[in-house]
Amino acid sequence: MTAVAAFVAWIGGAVILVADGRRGLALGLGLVTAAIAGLAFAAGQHAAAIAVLAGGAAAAALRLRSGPPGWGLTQPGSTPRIILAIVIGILALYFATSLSTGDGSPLRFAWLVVIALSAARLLDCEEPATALTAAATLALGIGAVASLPPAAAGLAAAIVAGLVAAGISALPEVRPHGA
Amino acid sequence: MEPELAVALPAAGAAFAVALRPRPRLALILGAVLGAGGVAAVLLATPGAASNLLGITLSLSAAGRSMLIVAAISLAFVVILAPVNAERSALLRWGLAGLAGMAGIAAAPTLEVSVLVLLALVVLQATVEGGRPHARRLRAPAFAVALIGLGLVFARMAGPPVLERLAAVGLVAGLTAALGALPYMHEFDADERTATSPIPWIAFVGPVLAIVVITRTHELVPSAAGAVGAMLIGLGLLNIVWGCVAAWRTELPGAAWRYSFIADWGLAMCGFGLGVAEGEAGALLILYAILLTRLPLYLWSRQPMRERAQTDRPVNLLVAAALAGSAPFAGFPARILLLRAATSVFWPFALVLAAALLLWIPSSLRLGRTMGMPKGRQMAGIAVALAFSLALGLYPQPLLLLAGR
Amino acid sequence: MTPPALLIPIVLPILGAAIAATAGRAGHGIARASASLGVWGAAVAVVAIWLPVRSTQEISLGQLGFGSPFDLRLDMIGLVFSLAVLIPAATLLALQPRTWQENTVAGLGVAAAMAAIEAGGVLMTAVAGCTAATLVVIQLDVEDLRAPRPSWALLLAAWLALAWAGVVLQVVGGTAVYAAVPVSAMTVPVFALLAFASIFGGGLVPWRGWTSAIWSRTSLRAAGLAVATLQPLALYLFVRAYELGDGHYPQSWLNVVLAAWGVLVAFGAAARAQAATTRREYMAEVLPGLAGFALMALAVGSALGLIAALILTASTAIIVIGIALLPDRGGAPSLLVTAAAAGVPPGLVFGGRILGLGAAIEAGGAMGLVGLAGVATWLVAAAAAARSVGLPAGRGRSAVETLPRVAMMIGAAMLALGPALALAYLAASAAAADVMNVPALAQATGLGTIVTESTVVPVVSLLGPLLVVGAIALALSKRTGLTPRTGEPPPLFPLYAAQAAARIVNALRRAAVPSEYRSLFNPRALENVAAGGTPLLWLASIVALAIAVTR
Amino acid sequence: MTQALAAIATHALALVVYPGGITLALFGLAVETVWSRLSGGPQAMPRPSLAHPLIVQVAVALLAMLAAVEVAAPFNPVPPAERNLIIAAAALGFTAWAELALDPELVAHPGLLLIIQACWVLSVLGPAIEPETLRPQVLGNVLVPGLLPVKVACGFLYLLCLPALLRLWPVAPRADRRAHPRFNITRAFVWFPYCALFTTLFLPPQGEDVPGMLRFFGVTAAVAIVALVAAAALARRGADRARGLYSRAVPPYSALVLALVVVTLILTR
Repeated sequence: MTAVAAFVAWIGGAVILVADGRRGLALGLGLVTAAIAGLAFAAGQHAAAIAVLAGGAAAAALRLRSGPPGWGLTQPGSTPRIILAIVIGILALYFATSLSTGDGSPLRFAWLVVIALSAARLLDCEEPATALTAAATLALGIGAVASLPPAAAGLAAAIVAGLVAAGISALPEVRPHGA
Repeated sequence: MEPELAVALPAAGAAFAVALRPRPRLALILGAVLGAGGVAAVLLATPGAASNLLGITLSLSAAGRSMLIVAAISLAFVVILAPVNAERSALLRWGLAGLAGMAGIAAAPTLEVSVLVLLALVVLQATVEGGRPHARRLRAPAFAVALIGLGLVFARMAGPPVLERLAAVGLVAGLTAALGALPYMHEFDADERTATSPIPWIAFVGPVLAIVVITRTHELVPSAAGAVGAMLIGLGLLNIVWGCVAAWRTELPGAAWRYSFIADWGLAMCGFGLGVAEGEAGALLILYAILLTRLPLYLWSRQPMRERAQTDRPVNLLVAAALAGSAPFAGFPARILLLRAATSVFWPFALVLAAALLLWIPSSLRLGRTMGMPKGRQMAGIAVALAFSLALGLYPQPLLLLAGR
Repeated sequence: MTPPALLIPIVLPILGAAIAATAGRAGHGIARASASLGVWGAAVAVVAIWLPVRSTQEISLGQLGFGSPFDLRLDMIGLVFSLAVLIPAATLLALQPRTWQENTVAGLGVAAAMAAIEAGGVLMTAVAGCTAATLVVIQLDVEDLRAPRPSWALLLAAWLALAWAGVVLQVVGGTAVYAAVPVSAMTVPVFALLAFASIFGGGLVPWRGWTSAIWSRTSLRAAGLAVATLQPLALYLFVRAYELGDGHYPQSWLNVVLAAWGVLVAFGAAARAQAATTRREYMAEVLPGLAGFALMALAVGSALGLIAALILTASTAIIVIGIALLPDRGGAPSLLVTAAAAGVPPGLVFGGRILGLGAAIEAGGAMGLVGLAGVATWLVAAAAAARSVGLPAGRGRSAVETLPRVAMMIGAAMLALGPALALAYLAASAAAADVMNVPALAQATGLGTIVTESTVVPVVSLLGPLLVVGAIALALSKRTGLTPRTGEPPPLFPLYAAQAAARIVNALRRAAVPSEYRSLFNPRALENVAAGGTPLLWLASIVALAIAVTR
Repeated sequence: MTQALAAIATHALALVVYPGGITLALFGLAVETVWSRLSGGPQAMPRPSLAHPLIVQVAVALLAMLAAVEVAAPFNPVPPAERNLIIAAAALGFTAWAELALDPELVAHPGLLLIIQACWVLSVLGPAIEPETLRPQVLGNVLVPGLLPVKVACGFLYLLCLPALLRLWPVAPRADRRAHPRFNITRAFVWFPYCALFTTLFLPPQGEDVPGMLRFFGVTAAVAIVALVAAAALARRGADRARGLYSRAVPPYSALVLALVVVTLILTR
């Protein structure tokens, strides 16, 4: 179950990295939300799972409001991003399973891929909607790190993460006004 | 409940100021009252005492509390003696938002929550209309959040010591990126409004963030303290040299100011990296000086810079002296503390540091000239900034005691 | 007097400066009066505080926050150096017109110098000294921005070095308070830092340092005050070094090296002076030369040397006034000031040099050789002074800031004060006792004679009649030869070393990356990469950091 | 008080009468007359105005008086303990520069003179470094075998420098176009201190009696004669040779003397 959730998290993050359209971005965000909520459920943090789910779902839904239309999943020039997503996945797998010890490898993998993929997306985007989606994903990822074992912040961190993620998606798009 | 109020009241003040934009005077009054309430809450808060009013444990450390107080003083002083072309209510709006965020960062129970608050601030700032594209403005600070996040992930992993070191890399690099120091400098447009430029990160929010990140890093990865210190010192020296030389040689005066902040941060990073009390005290003094002197002076230099007015009157030279860290201004005791820390840790480093300290002079002379021929409110502001620097330089004890040093 | 009175000599000049800043806009006269009265008040206060008690007074006002307590102390050494700073500063502030900004900055600078002297520890001296240096630079820039002034970086480096010496003392010995530092903490590195601070802070260098260069400014108002403030502070540090080392420097070879450096400083000044092309250029070298001799005497390491150094420092403080008030043209004022500064008998400078050089030769060994070099240098300086009589005036100064009669009186007084050498010796030996053990022989000197290890100098009985006979004879004499001569006298010897050094410096200044290699190092491109928000650079940096800390 | 007045009176006497003022003037005028005859200059002494002397003459006389009281002349009212070598050296050194300042026509080749003066300072103070004393008569009394080489070398150097310091060399000042050297009153004042200082430094002190006094003045006169003879020899060889000697021979020799002083210092420690 947790392994599947972790895989879904990677898929979600990869979609965010690859997608350029609002639907694709919302899908990625949704997948990441589901994965993190699932992992929280699996860890017994039900309230945290709900908070993340609520915040993430709201963020995904709000994402559908703005941004470039469509899915934008296979835009020209997306191949390097696909490769990057795979590389990040492999590296995260190495760190989560080989280098680190103890239980909870899927959890660690999920943390790493969500944060790394959203960071990668932040570095390679010009669209406000894409950047905001990546930022919301990042919030969920950090919230997951805080709310799941062995961290102690628990529910509070999850609520803050959910609120931040939803709030980010709710913000209007901004265009530069010139110097 | 002081920590909660310290976050909520400035946040409410900022919200009111946004909501009352069409009526700037009312916005200013309400914002000021609520902001003052927030500062009162910070003042009344007992360092280290936890409050759990909202189901989340909040507490302010002595250092964080002192930095919040100094930031609030800086904000009040900048708003009261606002540069002629700046709108006071706008300054207060963004200042209060920043102050609320800083209080949140400082009071948060874990670094993860602090980072989430930082992310919220980052996105909020990027949402304001600015000269640069939104995604670009978001890029560097959000990347910083991601780096800190990765650092936190590595810190939570059990395994070989290399993981703790990787965590240290994430946390230190993340902090550097959040500040916009080298090698993670944010894109900078000298003509951009201060509120939407990278300056608030390096000059306003940065000090509190640095205290929180560094304190938490020592708790999270205690065995990587050496690596953290080494990285901070390495990056610090890099920023000192680059910041000073670039501030001296770069073409645009606005960029020169930005580099000067970077150079100061380099010094502060060295102080934190040394890992001894004197070094930290020196770093804190540098940060206080950034908030109380360099940032206000930067704000008052913007108008003369636009008018390309450069002079060498006594006041320009005094400003140069204050910026250069010459006695009797704040930089000098900070440098004494850093030299002491470096001497007690590894004296050759003190030699390097002492040599590096001289790099401030040429750039400071240049920056002093950018103040133009100050008059009226600008002159008063500069005088107050210099007075703050002088007070810090001659008698830093009260603020250092406030910070628990 | 209660110990808080120790604050008065610092506060009064600040008060004067504050009045100059506030009321000075109404008229420069008010600023001038308030600034000079503030400094005169400080001078009076210092004496009034010390006289009733005639022993060291201390006050501790708690911690300042950077590891230094706010301790003030006034001992006899402090008194001597305070007056060496305050009297010339007060006189120049009173006699020369200045803008209110200049008066304000000058007053503050003097207050800072006083704080440096009254400071109870090395760190506070560093802070106050750096403040004084900063204010001197500002004062010089306010007067004339484009005119030569000391390098701010160099002055800051000097005072930072002293601060570093202070923190080393704290780390090694637990304290940097002069009276409490354990002797073992005063090591060679600490002394080296202190010497660096002193040498570069006071411009005590054999080459043409700032103390000479600032004399090429059009106006010499700020220059006089700069030297009057900073040069005594530099020598003061070397005096306090004796206190830190319980009357000694950490190694005896340091005394020899420092004394040799002092002679080199004096020789450098004398060599440049003898090649001067104008009288102004000559005058520029007088004060560095005096400081060099004072440094040499100070470094001898004996009580006599220290006493001689204190006498020379005090003499220099008076001569500064004369030089700063002297017009560039020749005549009796110029001749008298030049003669007094050159150490013509029976002047006070003559007496000081006799004692200092005598101390060096009596010390024997390498120090004796240094003393020998010192005597030779003195004669070079005398030759330069003689040649300067025939030099053309130079660029000329505004008549408003010169007072030839006052300068002439100062010169004459300095020549006539020779018989008072024994009095100066008594005062200086009391001061020297604050930092080193003064042998009973030196203390037992009467009012008329000075007893050294090998001789007795009959100051009053020898120099007194000489003065009287000389005064009568000079009064009767025919004054010829004092008029400026046509044609510039050639230098006594060419300055090959200075010419070579100038060539090297020029070559270095002109050095540039050859055009064909400029594309390899493009600062603007580098800046664009670093500051352009380049993700690739960020990622590379992370990888580099990760590799660095995980290796 | 009485003691102080007595001390002032004796020092004044020393300065004005013996061995200062009058003594040095008489000695100097005598030697200068001899030199004037030897060099073919004016036979009669010019008559300086005693009521209004030239300022340069006053200055040089005062300095010479100060130097003269430091010598170990028998019956010198200044007690032996109160004599100081540096005062003598400085005062004598200043005489040349007083002339340059007040009457530059008197000084030929001041640069070369400065070099010679530096060499002379070495010859005066070199023997004082190892004994660590500034009393001139103590140095004269030093007969320690280890220090004798330095003393002899310095003595020779002193004599070598003397003709140049007294401006007896055939090098005329640029402004002075006279065929024969003039009767130099200013120089007359410095004959005695220069020669007596040599006697004091390099020969054992004489007794405080008339024979001792005769011996002292005899030796001092002999030194003056040596200087006159050397000067006459130099005059015969011409200005160029004289300049060559003082610029190419004396400084290297001084360097050797300095090396000898240093070596002696090292060997005796």
